[in-house]
Amino acid sequence: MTAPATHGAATERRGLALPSSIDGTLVTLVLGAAILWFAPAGMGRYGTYVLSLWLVMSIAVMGLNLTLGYAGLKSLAQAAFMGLGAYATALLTSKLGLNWYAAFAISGLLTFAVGLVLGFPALRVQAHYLAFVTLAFSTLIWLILRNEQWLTGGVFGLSNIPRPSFLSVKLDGALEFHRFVVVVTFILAAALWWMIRSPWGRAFMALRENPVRAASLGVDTRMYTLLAFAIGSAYAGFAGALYAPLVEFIDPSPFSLSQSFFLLLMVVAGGSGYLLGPFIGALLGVVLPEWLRVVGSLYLIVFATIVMLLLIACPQGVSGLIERGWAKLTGKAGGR
Amino acid sequence: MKMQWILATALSAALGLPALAQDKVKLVDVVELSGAGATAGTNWKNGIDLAVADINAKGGILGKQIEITHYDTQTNPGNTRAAVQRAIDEGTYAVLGPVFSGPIGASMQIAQRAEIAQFVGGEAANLTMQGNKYLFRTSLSQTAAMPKIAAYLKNTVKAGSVAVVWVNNDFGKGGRDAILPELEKAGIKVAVDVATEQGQADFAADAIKVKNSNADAIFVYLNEEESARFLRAAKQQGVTKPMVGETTLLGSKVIELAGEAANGVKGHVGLSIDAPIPAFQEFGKKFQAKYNYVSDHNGLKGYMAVYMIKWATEKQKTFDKKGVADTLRGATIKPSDEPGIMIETTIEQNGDLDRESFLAEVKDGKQVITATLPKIKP
Amino acid sequence: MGQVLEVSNIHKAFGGIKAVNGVSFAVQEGEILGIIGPNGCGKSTLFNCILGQLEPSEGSVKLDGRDVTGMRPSDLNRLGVSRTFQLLQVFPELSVRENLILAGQEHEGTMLSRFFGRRDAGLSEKADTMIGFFKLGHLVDAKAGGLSYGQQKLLDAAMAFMAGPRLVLLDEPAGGVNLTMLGDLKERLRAINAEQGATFVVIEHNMDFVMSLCTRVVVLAEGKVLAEGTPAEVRANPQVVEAYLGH
Amino acid sequence: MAEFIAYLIAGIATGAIYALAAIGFTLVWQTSQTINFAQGEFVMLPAVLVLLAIKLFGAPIWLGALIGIAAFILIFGAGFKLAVVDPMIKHGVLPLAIATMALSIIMKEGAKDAFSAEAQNFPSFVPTQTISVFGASISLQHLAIIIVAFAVIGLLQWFVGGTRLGRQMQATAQNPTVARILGIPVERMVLLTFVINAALAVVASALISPIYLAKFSNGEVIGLFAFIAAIVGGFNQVRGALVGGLVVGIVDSMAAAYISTSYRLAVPLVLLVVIILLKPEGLMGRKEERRV
Repeated sequence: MTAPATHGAATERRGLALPSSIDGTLVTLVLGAAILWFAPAGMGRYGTYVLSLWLVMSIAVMGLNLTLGYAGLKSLAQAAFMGLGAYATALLTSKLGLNWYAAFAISGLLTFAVGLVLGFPALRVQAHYLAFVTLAFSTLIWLILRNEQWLTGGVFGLSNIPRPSFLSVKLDGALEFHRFVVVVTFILAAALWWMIRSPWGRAFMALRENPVRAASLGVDTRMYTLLAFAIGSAYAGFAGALYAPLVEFIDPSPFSLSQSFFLLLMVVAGGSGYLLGPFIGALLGVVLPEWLRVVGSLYLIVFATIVMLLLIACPQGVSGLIERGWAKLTGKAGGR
Repeated sequence: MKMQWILATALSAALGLPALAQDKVKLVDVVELSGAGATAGTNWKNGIDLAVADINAKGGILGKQIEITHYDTQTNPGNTRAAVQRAIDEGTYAVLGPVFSGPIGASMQIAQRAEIAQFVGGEAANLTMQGNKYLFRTSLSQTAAMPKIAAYLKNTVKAGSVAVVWVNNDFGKGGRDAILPELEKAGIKVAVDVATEQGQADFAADAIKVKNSNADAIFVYLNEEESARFLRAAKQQGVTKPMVGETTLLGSKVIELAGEAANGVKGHVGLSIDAPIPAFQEFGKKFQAKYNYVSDHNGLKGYMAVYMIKWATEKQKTFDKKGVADTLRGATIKPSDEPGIMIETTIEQNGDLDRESFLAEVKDGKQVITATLPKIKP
Repeated sequence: MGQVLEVSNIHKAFGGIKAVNGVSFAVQEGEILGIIGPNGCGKSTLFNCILGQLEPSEGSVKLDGRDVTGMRPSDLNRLGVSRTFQLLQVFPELSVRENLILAGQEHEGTMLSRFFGRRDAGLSEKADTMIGFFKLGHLVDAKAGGLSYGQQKLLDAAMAFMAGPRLVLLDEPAGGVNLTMLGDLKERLRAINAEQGATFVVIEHNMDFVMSLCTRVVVLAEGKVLAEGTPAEVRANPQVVEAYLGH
Repeated sequence: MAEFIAYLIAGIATGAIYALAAIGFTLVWQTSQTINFAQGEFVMLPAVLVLLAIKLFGAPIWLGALIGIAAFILIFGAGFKLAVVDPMIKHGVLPLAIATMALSIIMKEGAKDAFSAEAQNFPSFVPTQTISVFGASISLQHLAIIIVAFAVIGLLQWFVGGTRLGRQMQATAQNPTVARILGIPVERMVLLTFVINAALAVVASALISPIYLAKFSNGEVIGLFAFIAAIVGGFNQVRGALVGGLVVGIVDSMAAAYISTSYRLAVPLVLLVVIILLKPEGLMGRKEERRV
């Protein structure tokens, strides 16, 4: 499908020195956005909601993919960052009456800044200390969301979160808002696509493969690591800013530590280090329960088992599997 | 539209379900089957299944068999909201569930907008204060129960000060917020206010804190296993003051888990399979036989919810969705009219319930009803 | 001829073991200095102390007279100090050209220009030239991980030169390379030394390689400098012969 | 003062539980440089398996215990190492750490679906009486946990430092490559570590479950606190688990006593962050040099 383009074809075409050269990933993004624009026809409000939720989760997973898949850092606070974004947006739009677009930007900036503050001391020590610090952070945020009832509504949550409008078009309906989500997701994915193809992306990949060597070539590993983590966190903030108006209600439960674990599993399932991996990962995480209605709550076991098997057989996730399949089909020496 | 039809047919064919929608009435239960609410949700679901089996065996509602579907919310408010939407999209006759108050708060506007009755297991006070005409409780609300507790503490236990131990989730926080003003009204001092975590394993420090407060009594408002852990820890720390609770603390699960430490616990019970009403006890036996464990009050709530729908439908003699809510508001259902309701229940205009309740005590590992409290508005 | 690098009295201990015990030497502009010594004499630790990978317990490192002791490797690199590692260190998932662009991209522009600017940072041509220089022209678009060991070694060296460094520290460049490749490598290094006036420090086991390439040699033993001089002088030093060359 | 001692003793008793669970973190870390995110579930599951064996086969308690324990050590000691760690470790430690997250979900949900969503009683091997220490009461169960935690750490220290097998294990943990050159059967040593980890989880489970009850979700809380304990004490030292466990237990107890109870959970977490800022290797840990 698309994965080979991210690594194989795109890499090879770079020699043409066309900065805006179009590659398979971008084509897939454009096509995907077009399909999703029309997809909800005849799906009903619920089906549309699930599609939108999938995209929103994909944004959070995309951010984590940058942190984990490209920079090789374990962040256990992606759901907490998403919570920060969701609560910031909900409070700013419903209590202060701020425009959603401003709230969206503030959510992203806030989570970016918090990411920097959090990452700096942790990454000073050793990469895996980021996991420890984010674990603590994740639980602390959850506690604040739950305890500060005057601000966050505590365990009872916040309701009546308004949906944005575009120009003068109200986006209150499920379909209208879904299309809005499609556009925002596309913009965020395209921005990430650009970044990954820029020298930054090369530095991120160097960081993951061999940080010591990268540093000896002048790559400011601390700066890039911090950036990857902070941008990844900002994507969670953006996802939160969409999540709040999508559900129109938030409480602390979807932003707990176990949700952060779940997001990590989605990254790995989809294929960490592949630009389109997050969409596949979030599809497995969000839509799988719908497909597995028959087995009821067993879906969690099914999902976790899929991730385990993938990790054993193909650590590059579903994207890696597709890449291998593609290589087989085209007869190229594929796989790693 | 046609597309949907084909999909639905294909889906039901694939699942091996008979697609004879005409002589069936569709009910969707949206409930916590995984996540933090799994215990309560599973009881609720089993209670519903039991009721549906009973009703279908006796010919259904107005001759139609009930087709029940359960959707797992994962105890996630967002999912709950979506699942309620889905149930309505799929044409459910009424919405059953959920049980936890947070998810109820998140999803109730959806059913309200669609003018479909929603039967919930939540007890939080604020649910019925929002003017939602389509929301119905299946048990007493905390606002109804807490004055009874306060009166009990004042008149029977004769406590001048009380330690309040609560679990910091929507259930516990709601209960705590409801009891504090009642205690104040009754002139009872709060000696210490102890918040605990859902899923907390260790209660030693909390028990010491309660002991050191020298309160005359301890009001315990926790979920099942946390109740049991607290009772054990309190016993171990030598807490001797009376433990007073609401329904959960006197439930069979807590008694089973806490063992000896549960003896002497007293309080108010809304619904209980141990209540001195034959229908409750019979339900308890049926439930035990089918699911091989003892039902808690959530099982009873789920069971009665289905019978509330049945009663309303038979009363209005038609499957009018909006009519269910209209018929139920202000109605009083008597067991003589509908045995499945088990106990005379009045449904108030805001969806609250009024019925008899009980004072109970745990003696020798058994819940013993010591008094029956009349309805608030008899 | 100025002094590029001055290393004074470097000490480094791991737990109780003194790996480097007071080493001093200087590197003159344009020279190729060899550092030799038996296994475990502290050569690699010394390198890592000079290059900021390890913090020395004592002593200082000066680059062009400026104190750079304990400076981070990336900053040092941007001041013009480049290195290779004892074990192979290329980026296997990137193509040969990408490896070289990476080696150069952080030396030009700003973080912003690296984000918004050209995706090859304008380095494609320079990378291709470097690839040609190291005779890897036919492998430009191949993934580095797929190259033979010797080819990767050449790429590794090419990356060290990509940004036009003042000083290059090579950690066992000849290790595991076959004879033909070895000749290539030596020839390339000499050429760069001659054409660009780059200065080298080489740690090496392979005596022939060091003696034929270097203009000056420092001999380490047990964490200390044992001898220093031209290849001929070192070869004639009885202490060195006993400690190292003798067996 | 009496009040303080009561909290202190309660904290030590709880801390010993965390210590017992945290040992596994340090063992797995030393042999595979991996955080085992399923450690809490490792402690939760043996008790559930024992109860399940009793329920399924109608076996008496001793037989149930035997079946449950044997099954657990086999599957989650040896099996975990062979089926999860071995195939994955060649891809690096990151996939392995994430695999343990998936494993924790499988264990948790599996226990729920195969056994019960509700908490169950677990028989105690220790009498449930309470004794009085300095005016504070402590149960024999807690006392047993404290003794076992100290004994296990002591035994492990002796085993690692005083026996041939233990020294081989230690050498493997420090540098597998060198150990292999020295002729140590590295694979078998790593396997041994994992079996010891599983056996310790069984001991912890048997001691903890009578107090905390057997429930599928117990691993979340135990795992979190054990994890904090391991970081605070020092990940690369077995005795770090003991110190970390006790410190976290006492701090938690004091937090419940003297700080807002709704922020009680925050206190150990803040401690964790402070430790990372001031002494990243942990209270008892060895400093790990950056190596090239």
